[in-house]
Amino acid sequence: MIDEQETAIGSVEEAAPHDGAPGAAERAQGAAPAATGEELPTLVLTVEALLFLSSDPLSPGELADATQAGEGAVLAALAVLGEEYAPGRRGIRLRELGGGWTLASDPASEDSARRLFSRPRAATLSPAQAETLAIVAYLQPISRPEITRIRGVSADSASATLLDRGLIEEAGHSQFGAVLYRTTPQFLKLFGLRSLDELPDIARWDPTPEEQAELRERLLRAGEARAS
Amino acid sequence: MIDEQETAIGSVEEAAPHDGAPGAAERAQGAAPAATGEELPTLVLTVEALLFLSSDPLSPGELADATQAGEGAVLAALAVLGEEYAPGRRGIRLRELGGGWTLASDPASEDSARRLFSRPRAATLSPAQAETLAIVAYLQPISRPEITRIRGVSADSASATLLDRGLIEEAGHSQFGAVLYRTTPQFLKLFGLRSLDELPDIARWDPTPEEQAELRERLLRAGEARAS
Amino acid sequence: MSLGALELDLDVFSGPFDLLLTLVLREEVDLLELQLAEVVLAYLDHLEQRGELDLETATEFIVLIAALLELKSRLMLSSEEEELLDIEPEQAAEELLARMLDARRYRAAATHLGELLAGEHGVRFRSAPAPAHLRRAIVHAADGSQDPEVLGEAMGRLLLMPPAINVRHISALRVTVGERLTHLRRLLARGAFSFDEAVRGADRMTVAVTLFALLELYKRGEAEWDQQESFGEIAIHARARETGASPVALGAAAGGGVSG
Repeated sequence: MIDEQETAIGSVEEAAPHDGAPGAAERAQGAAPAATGEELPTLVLTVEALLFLSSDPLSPGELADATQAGEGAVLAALAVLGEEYAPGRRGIRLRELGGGWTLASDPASEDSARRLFSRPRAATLSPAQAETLAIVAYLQPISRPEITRIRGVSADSASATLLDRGLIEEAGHSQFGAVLYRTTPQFLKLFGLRSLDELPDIARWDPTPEEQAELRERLLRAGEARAS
Repeated sequence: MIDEQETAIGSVEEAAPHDGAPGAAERAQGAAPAATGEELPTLVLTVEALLFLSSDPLSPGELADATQAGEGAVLAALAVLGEEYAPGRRGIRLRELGGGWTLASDPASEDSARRLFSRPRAATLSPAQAETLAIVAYLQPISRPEITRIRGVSADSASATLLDRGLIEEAGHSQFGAVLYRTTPQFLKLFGLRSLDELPDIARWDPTPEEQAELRERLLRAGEARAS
Repeated sequence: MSLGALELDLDVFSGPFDLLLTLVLREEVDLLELQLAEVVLAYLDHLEQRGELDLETATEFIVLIAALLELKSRLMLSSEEEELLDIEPEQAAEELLARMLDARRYRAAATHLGELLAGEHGVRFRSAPAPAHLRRAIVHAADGSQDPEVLGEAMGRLLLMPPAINVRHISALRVTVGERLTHLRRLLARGAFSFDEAVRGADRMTVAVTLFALLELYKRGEAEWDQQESFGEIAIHARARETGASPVALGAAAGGGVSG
């Protein structure tokens, strides 16, 4: 597969020098200037090309370094692209994910994409995996024993799967030598998050004081029953 | 190649009438002066998304199967895209290669792309990637099912990343039809090895050196024990 | 017949029993949702259809289903139940409450993540190798940047046999009086010893079986013992056959010597 790709790109390279004239001709002959609309500034085109080439989201800083433009200019270019790729306008969308910008397919094409690529998109998470991921996302960096303590069940196989799927990664060791985990940029990307700050406050899922009081009452009664 | 492209577009013009509404709508839009706000027909958006997602060129037949549209309609959609991606209009180009269509970055962005890709990246391998790469390096050629058996967990995402990073590549098929993997010359360079013979001797990390069984067999045994 | 032939059709799972076990151990099937009684019934049906009872398979089934039951009961209680028994009810309740709140929060957060992921359904990213001519530049920049030792280490990790799943407390049923007899005789051959030494590190079932074995040795006249006070140490020594003296008297004498 790689070989084909290389050959293909090789031939493109060779063809490239000839491109100039026909391209211009095409532009002149092809669509009337009005339809083409304004030409996009070079920086916008370059940023678009870089986003297309990179499989990871690119930060404005990275784009600025690569294009040797200022970050302000890059942000302006991204804004122009944002309009070009406004939802519904193209089959591709511009998304801000995981601390950078990336191109992604419009979900409207999913049925066709599934027919074309036999490999399904990332599978859903099992409850154990989702719970483990939630604990890592909120408490990172966190060690496996800690995850186990919170879940009350071993998180070994769930964390192994999450590691394998690139949603979490190792982040050094705790003072007791246990491996620590954190979420990856891939996690943000797949879950449509710009950054971890977009996760809602965990307190949002706290039970009401009344519920807590009732729970405590029930537990106390159970405890006394057992102690007696 | 450009000629071919033009031919294709020409034939699309012919095909367009069969296409009915979308083609007509498109032409009507083409006449509209404003560049912004024009809506491309759904089929064009879907074809664009598929071309974006695929790393290999797609033939009109493949696109027609995936979108469940007629080949004429697909050719018309490609023609519209050909205009959208006319040289100089975008940072991405639509190219016809070996009977298929593919999106590629505009050569004008090459210098920036080079800077982007040569930036020092946090290139460390995740444990899953290191394991998968080690298995391929020591046992090549080896099939994905076998890698999975040795690891005891799926190696799909890890091997996809390694393929993506050009560290491993496909090397034909096993007698059972599974894709085989081997390491690439790039792998050797990245690890500073002159040949595979220079891979470190496993004896240093071998937990049970007294055992005499073949490496592959022992890995499979340990993997199965892990998975069970 | 092996357990692999046992096909299940349950609410949460349908397929072979072996696979169910694997999925449970990998947490892909939630044990809490699994009605183990259904599994047992399916097994009994299976036996009935077969019309024969293979003892070995039946034993295997009982051990496995017992392990599942125990696992499930632990899930339903709390993993550190023993600790909780030692503290005051109020404290235990607070501790449990804190844990339940935590578990509840993260379960809700997990649901939220599930929704986020579902919301991204159909969003795909392009994943293609960088074009060859660009890749060449990358390779050059990164030449020799990776340490091959990483690969050796990874192989070492993969060669490591995982510890066997610990079902010692369940398979303890397999400890036989015969085995414990052999064990005690071996100790006796070396001289006097205490019961604690004979069962050091053993589980409760083994301790019980060892006690039976000791009674058996006494009955056969091979050993005798002495215990100074209830719950005190039990000193065991070989019976001096030739003398035929009263076991109690001899025991008391020897006990003094051993108790140090």
